Amino acid sequence: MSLDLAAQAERVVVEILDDFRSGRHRGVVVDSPPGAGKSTLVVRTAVALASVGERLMIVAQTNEQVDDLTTSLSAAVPAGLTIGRLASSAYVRPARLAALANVLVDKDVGNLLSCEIVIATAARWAYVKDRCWPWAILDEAYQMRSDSLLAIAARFERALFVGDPGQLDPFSVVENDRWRGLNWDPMQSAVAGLLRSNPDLPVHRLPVSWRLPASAENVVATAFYPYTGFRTSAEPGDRELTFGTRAFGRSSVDALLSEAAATGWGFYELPARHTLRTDAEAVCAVADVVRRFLDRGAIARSGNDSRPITAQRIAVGTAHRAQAAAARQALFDLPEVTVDTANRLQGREYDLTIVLHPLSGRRDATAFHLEAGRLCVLTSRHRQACVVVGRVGIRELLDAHPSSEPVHLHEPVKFPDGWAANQTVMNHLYAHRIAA
Amino acid sequence: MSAVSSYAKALAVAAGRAVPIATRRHVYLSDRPLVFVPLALAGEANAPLAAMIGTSPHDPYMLLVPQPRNRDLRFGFAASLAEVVLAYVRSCTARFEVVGTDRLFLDAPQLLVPNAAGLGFVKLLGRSTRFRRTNGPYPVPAGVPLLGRWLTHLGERSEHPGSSAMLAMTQTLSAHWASGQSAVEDANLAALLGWIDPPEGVCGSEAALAAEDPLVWPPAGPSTDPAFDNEVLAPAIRAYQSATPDSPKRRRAVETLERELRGQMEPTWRLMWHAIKVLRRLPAAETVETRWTADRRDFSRYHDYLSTDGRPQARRDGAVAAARRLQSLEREQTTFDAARALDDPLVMASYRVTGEAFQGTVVSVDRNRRILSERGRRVTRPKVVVGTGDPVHLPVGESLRAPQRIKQNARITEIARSADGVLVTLELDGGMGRAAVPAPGSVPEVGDEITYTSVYPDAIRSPDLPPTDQTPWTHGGPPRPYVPTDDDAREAWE
Amino acid sequence: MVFRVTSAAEALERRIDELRTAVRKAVTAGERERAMALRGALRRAEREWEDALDELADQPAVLVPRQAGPLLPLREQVHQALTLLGSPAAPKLIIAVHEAFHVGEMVPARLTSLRRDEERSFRSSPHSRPYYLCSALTADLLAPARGLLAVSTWPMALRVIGPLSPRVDFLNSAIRLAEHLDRIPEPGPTARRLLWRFAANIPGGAASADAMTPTVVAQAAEAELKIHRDADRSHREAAAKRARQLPDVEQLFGNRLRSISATGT
Amino acid sequence: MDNLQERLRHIRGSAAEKRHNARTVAALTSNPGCARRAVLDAAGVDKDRLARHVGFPAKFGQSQFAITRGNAFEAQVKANGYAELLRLLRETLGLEIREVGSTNLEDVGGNTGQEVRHARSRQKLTSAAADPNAAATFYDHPLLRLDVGGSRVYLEPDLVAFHHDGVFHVVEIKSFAVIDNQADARKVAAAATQSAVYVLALRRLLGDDKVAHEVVLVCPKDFSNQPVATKVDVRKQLIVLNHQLSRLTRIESLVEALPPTLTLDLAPDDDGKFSRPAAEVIAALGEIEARYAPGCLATCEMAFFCRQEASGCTATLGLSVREELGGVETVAEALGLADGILVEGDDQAEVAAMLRTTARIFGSVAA
Repeated sequence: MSLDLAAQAERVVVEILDDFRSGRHRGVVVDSPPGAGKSTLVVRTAVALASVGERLMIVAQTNEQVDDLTTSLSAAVPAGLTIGRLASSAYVRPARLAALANVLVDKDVGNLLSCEIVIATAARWAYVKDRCWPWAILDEAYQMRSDSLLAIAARFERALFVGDPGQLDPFSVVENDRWRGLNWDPMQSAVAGLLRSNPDLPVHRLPVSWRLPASAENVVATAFYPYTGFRTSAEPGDRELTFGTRAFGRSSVDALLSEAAATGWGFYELPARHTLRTDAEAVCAVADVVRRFLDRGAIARSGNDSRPITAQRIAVGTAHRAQAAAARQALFDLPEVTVDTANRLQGREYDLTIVLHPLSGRRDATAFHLEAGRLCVLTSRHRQACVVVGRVGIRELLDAHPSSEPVHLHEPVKFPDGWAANQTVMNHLYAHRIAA
Repeated sequence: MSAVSSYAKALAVAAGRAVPIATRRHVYLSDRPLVFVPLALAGEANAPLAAMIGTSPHDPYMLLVPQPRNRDLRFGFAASLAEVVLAYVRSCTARFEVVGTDRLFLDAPQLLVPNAAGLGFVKLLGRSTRFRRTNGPYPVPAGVPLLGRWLTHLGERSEHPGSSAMLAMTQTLSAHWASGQSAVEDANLAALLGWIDPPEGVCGSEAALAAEDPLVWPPAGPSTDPAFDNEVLAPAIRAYQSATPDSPKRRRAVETLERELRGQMEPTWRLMWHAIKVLRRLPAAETVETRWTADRRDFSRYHDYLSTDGRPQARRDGAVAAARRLQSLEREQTTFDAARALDDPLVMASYRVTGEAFQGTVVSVDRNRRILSERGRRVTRPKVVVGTGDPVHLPVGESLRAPQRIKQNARITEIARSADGVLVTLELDGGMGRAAVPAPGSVPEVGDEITYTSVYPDAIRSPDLPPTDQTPWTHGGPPRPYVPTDDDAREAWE
Repeated sequence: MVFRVTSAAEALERRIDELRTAVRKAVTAGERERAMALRGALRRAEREWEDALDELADQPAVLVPRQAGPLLPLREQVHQALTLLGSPAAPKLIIAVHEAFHVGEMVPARLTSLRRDEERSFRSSPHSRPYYLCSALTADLLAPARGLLAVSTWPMALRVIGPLSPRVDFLNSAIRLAEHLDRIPEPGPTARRLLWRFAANIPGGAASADAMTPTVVAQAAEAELKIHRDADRSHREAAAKRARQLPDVEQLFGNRLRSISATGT
Repeated sequence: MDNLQERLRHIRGSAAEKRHNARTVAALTSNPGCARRAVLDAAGVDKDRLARHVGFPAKFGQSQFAITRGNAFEAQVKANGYAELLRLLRETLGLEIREVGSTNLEDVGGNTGQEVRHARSRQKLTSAAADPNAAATFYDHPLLRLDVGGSRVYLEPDLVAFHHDGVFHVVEIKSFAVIDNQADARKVAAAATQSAVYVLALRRLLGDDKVAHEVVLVCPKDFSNQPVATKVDVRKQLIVLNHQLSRLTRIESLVEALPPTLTLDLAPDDDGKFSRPAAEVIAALGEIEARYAPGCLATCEMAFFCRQEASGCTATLGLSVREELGGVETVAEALGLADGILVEGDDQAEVAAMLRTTARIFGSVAA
């Protein structure tokens, strides 16, 4: 990768740290495109503060995120510092945490006050009372809903909000427009609300994605980060996908694999048909592709480091839970392969992702299926290649989609537009399509 | 739309009449609901034109505004509406019980409007009247500001899932019946009832089609039929306008308006009571009473508030108010969805179709099974195996409940699929009494028909939020407390 | 006798209802011609009905007693209002001014026909009246400016409307209204409300209706006026020069036929 | 292309062409998948009259109260030298005090011909863009032009405001109320799309950078007549419009697919009565495929006809219902598969299974 990119990224990180630590602003926002070193930034900031004796709290959204952060923090903090992992009573401490000497796990925040760093989920923090930390870091802040920020805002004096604006918005089981247009609309994301109430807060952007291959830079940036964009650290040729074995015969799946290997993208196009969400044929195709990658002994090279792609390094992404369940069934013999919905794949990274296109086999698109964040998550988890499986007719579906979205006054327009993003991605995939 | 209700719609098309999607009535129906059929003048911001209102099908009050653009006439309308509504509210406060320290009225107002637009009309009418003053500049008749507060209260209450304080008839009906037409057309009360209870010898689709003819079935409002506006209303209003006050001409103009507008509202009025009759045929669901108690509690609380503080509701929710409201709405939504399913096998059916619940027969029971708990104590954990033909899409480890034994937790320990169905093994916990052996009847028996669902009302607690005057900087800081101003009272309504 | 009239009235009433329904049927079915014919019948029936009932009515409808006071002919009233405003104005404003300072109502419909009557009278016998209520002219084409009335005796430059003129005239009128309110002893609420409508739209005009004082309104208007005045004047005078070359009738009522050197601004 | 125009003229028949306007152009985005609507609009067919002739008149007439109110409100905010608008735009756009110049483009010296008006509007607007200092600020009812699928469409925004920074803003005046800063989201959406059409036309005339993507929406405030101005970002609407306009080229292929003799001529006789038998017209319409959805009822004159035509199809029950029924085309088929009367094709196996399960479970509890 080019050094100036690294330097540029480093410069931004330093600016962020200065901006935050200067105490000039109560809040500093950091937008991070996929794999741009969000967690690294969180850990680095935490260590920087903790090692000069500052006390801070860290907020993440899911227990898994919290445990991930705890693990990497525990490895990063200088000796003598301890990390307090605040948990709910239902929480069972995973093995990987049990091993860590400098991590205290407790239900009661009172027992963790000796820790320089206390970390917990937003939900857990909401039940901490009458304590206040001088510093806070909120991770995955775009997945957090504005009202849950309201519940914990009194716990800190100033905070660093880190997150990926391109990912899925938080949602609610309630449909109600009464708060539309209010700066503090509780249904919006924490960051969106924060910035509407505090428009002068500095917003930084991590400029470089360390995860995505060069082949993903253009399409992902134009589709999902239209006004900001980003660069990939990997340059053409930095990443390479090869196979230990040669193709068996001349099957379309092998054609797909070589397209993916050559370009980093593949669109496996099944014949047109209107199907249920759990389109057995499509699910089958997804499973076949996964298997073939493994059978062919796919090897991922990144820079000078080459490793065979194991099942753990492969993810299957879907829109609906039912689809994930069906795919898991189809891959029952490969439990190491991650099979999940976009919501749960947020923030994860793999060598290969195989995606069941949210619009595959549908007769019409709903806001859910068009949501830009969903497609963004699905098409930006990979280091090497992303293969999308879908049926003929998605483009026609998009073209025929009636745009009947209501417009609410004083509500900032959210970009990218899901429909437009889908168009962009589809046009891109079309150049990589292999007919099943 | 669930798989079941969609399938029911298909059945309705074939059957030529609506198909029930509920075996119970999931809303409360007062013995004397206040039925309200409002009309508004096209093109204006919620300008009342006329209304029929009352608690008995036979003697509705009729209110009208001969010149809806005239501010005073509008407030005149609001004033007479206030008389009716406030009297009704008062009538609900006759009897009360005392729960703990506070007073709980045994009755509460229930306002029934034809459709969702009707709900909107009530909310806006509340908004346009609650800030008024009966003194100072631009005074309005007594009762108007109070009307505004109550209408706003009912409007806000109606947003709470499971509340029956104010219902839109079309929504209530389509929650219990699937018609053979789309949701768009279901918004037409006459058409929807045409499917649910068509006249003798007419099939639903015909009845619905007839219902779309504004001459036969005038729109249920608040907006009127444009042709009526242009051909009847406009000339009538002009006649009123041009006639000199108190002249016979003007009296006749008013008579004409009254006759014509009555003609526009009466059919809907009859439909509303027809719909009520149809709904009464359904037995109330188990938890309806509980939810209505919540409505009564809220009503009692607000009634007390008015007698103490009584300032009008704010224009918009502040940050804390909004978050708090969202919390309770979400809580109520999940509870309501679950409760409906537990109360009503036909509602439960849609969860069975999606595999979140299943119905089957108990094939084996290990009644007195005891195991060591994490704390090392021996505890009773019976195991039952249920065989079902339903699709089961539940993971092992999921906790389920059976409607009949809602206190008893049942955790899935094993799922065995075979050609002739699914065998689900469940470990029971709780609801079996103190003794070492489960109390009689507390564990299902072999051969029992039983339903288990992953969707059940659970104690959802939500965290405390800061007090309003401590709204944090992230949400714009503490708002300025609302102080009524002359401008609120002035706000030209013309 | 009376009985016969009532029954007649009732018969008519029934017929009216039928006709109404018929009209709406036709409209809904989109049968325009039919609807039109039926409407005619309906209006006739309604008229008959009114008459029938008038006979019934114990006494004829009494007219509301108007406050006494000399009722000037319409053109005089309009002239009054325009003179007060001192610049070309639209009928709506003229009526508002009239109602603010004079008794008796002005009928908008008659106002629209007024300009045509004036033009006819001028064409038949030019310059026979002391003044005519004429058009304001657009500066570029010297065509009649939409819906603006002016007075023939005003200087041409005042009667042509350049790009800035609508605002300038608005501010001028505001000043003159304010001064007038100061002059007259007891300005009524209508008069104050009229001035408020101006003040509300002038920077620094008045904080609220109650806080408004004519002097401040005038000053605020003057302050903004300073910024536009010169540019507007040069526009108008240039245009006026061109306008004076028009035949008399067109100088008053504008040219619709050809466009004189339309220099876009 | 000429050939295409010829075909379209033949489809329209003897009737005068019904030109596009801002509303119909906006409607291109409301059901872009409908070939029938695409062809009828391209051919300039009077859909309202057609629908009446075949016995399914459109049901969205407008109340004169709404119309009167609309006109009155626009007149009011523009009255007295744009007094109210000026105050609002000084606040929302930060106009300077000196920016008050106005040009009324409703007519050209009494001439209201479209060509003349458009020429004048174009000349005024372009010269303003070229020389901001000499420019006026308000351009009242300019007549713009947009190429829609090869035909010229005239568009007339309520007002275009020119800001000293050299950018034009479309100002849309609507009479629906903004109450406590909220308004009917559908009406706002419609206004936004309509304004986006104007923005598009202006941008094609003056260049993208010259026309703001934020339009100013002026509505009555709360329950009063006082106007309030709100900026509305129409970038999304612009994306969709651009896309759908670029897709209009497909009309050619749509028309080619139709029988060459196809016409919707209603054959008016000497005294204007339509002599063509409805049955014939219906048959002709049947040749052009429609894509009915309940949403059409609110937006398309032909909707009631298409609904009738589509009766028995799952689409008439709503798109979500159709999906829940496995995307099966007709109700009969769905039910047939559900109770196993119909033999399913391999491609229907899953749908059939799902429907059977639903039927069984429903049957097991429904009395």
